[in-house]
Amino acid sequence: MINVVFFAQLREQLKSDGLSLDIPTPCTVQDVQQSILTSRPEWQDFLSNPALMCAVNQDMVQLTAPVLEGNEVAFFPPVTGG
Amino acid sequence: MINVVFFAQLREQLKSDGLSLDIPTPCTVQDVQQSILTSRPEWQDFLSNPALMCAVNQDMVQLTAPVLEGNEVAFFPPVTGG
Amino acid sequence: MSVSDQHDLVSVQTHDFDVAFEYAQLRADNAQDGAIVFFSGLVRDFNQGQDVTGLFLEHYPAMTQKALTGIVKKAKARWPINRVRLIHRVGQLHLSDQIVFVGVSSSHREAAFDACHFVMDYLKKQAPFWKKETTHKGDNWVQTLEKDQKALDKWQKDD
Amino acid sequence: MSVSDQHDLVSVQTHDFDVAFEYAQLRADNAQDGAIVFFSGLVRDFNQGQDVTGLFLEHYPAMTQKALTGIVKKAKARWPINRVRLIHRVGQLHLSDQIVFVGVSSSHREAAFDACHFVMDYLKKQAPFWKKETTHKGDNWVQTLEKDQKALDKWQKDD
Repeated sequence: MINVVFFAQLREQLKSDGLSLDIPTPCTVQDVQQSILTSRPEWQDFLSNPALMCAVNQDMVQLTAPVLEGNEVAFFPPVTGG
Repeated sequence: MINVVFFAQLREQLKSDGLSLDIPTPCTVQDVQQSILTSRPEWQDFLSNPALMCAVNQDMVQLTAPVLEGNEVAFFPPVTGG
Repeated sequence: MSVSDQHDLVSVQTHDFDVAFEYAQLRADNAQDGAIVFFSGLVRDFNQGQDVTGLFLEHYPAMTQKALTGIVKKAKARWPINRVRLIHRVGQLHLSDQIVFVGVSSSHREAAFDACHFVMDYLKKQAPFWKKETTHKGDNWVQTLEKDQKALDKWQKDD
Repeated sequence: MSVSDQHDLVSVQTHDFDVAFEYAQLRADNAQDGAIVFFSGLVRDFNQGQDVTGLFLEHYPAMTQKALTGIVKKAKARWPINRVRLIHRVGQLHLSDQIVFVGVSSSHREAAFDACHFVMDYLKKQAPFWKKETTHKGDNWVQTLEKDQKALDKWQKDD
């Protein structure tokens, strides 16, 4: 199982702050994204937005980054703090 | 008459914080420097130091800058404030 | 965080901060540093074409402290700086409220300026905070700006 | 000085300054500026190879205010900044004492950083102050540093 979390505008668009996903590991962030979209095709427009950023275990990564069993994968819009 | 002032290490080296000078105007800062050295040849080593900065009426200028009657001409070492 | 000095701080908090206190912490018992630079970010009344009345700052709690600490470590590895204090507020903020503070002490003026500027530029692009503005026409999420990416790029040219 | 804002200040003074007060002046009734950057310069214990115990700051009284005001005007002409507060102390100072303060407010983070840095770099090379350090081996005038000229040169490249 891996834990998936969403933030900010994406969280509002999906009306979800996250979910648990049963997916064979190791995989990639992109695999996680595709697996979610298979069960939630209505999220396509929001979760496939190429501007989205992602993190694995609280480190920002690219879509090709590896995901291991038990990891937390986060998807969120470009950050706007400061 | 023009008013000449010295500051910081130069003031200490010359043991003078300034003097009044009767010199035909308009002239240049360099003319002022040379006129002073004519009457005070012992200041040569200090007042001819090419690192010195100069100001006319409180604006930093080059040695070639014009000096008019009544102006204040200042000579001082490179500044070290801040 | 792993820091060289007890006067360092990285804090994500809902409550306000006191710039005078932060400055005192950078300065206390510190005769070696001749330069202190700080940045303070405030909620302003106009942003991206709207009259702003307030701001909600969302963050990714498990990640924010880690991201900010990483940025401070990068700055410390790159410049001869001594103390760094970094505070970012989250939650509901109002007009003119303080949002973020970055304070850096160093024996070198240039290092203090560059490191403080670097921390802000990296924070803007790499720390998981999101601003939702309140305006008279409703709420809207602040969009990222291309100039913030450019601000970051300038530090990479030097690498 | 001819300034756009009553909150601006250029001061040459023997007495100390209060950073919290200066910060408050930059911030008061100012919902338009989202960024405040300040620099504070302090007497440090080590400079140019000597243990420093104190500092005497000489200046050219008729010129200092004029020179500092000119530097602030240059910065205001070059960047979209709003308030500027610049204070430089003169006379006898001791270890860790505050020497100089430059505070800049702007709606733009980059402008606030650059303008504050610019004012310090220009002040270091163009304002008539001279430091005489007190050390256990006697007094000595601080010598100018080549790096300060280089710091100035970087602003001219952009012109």
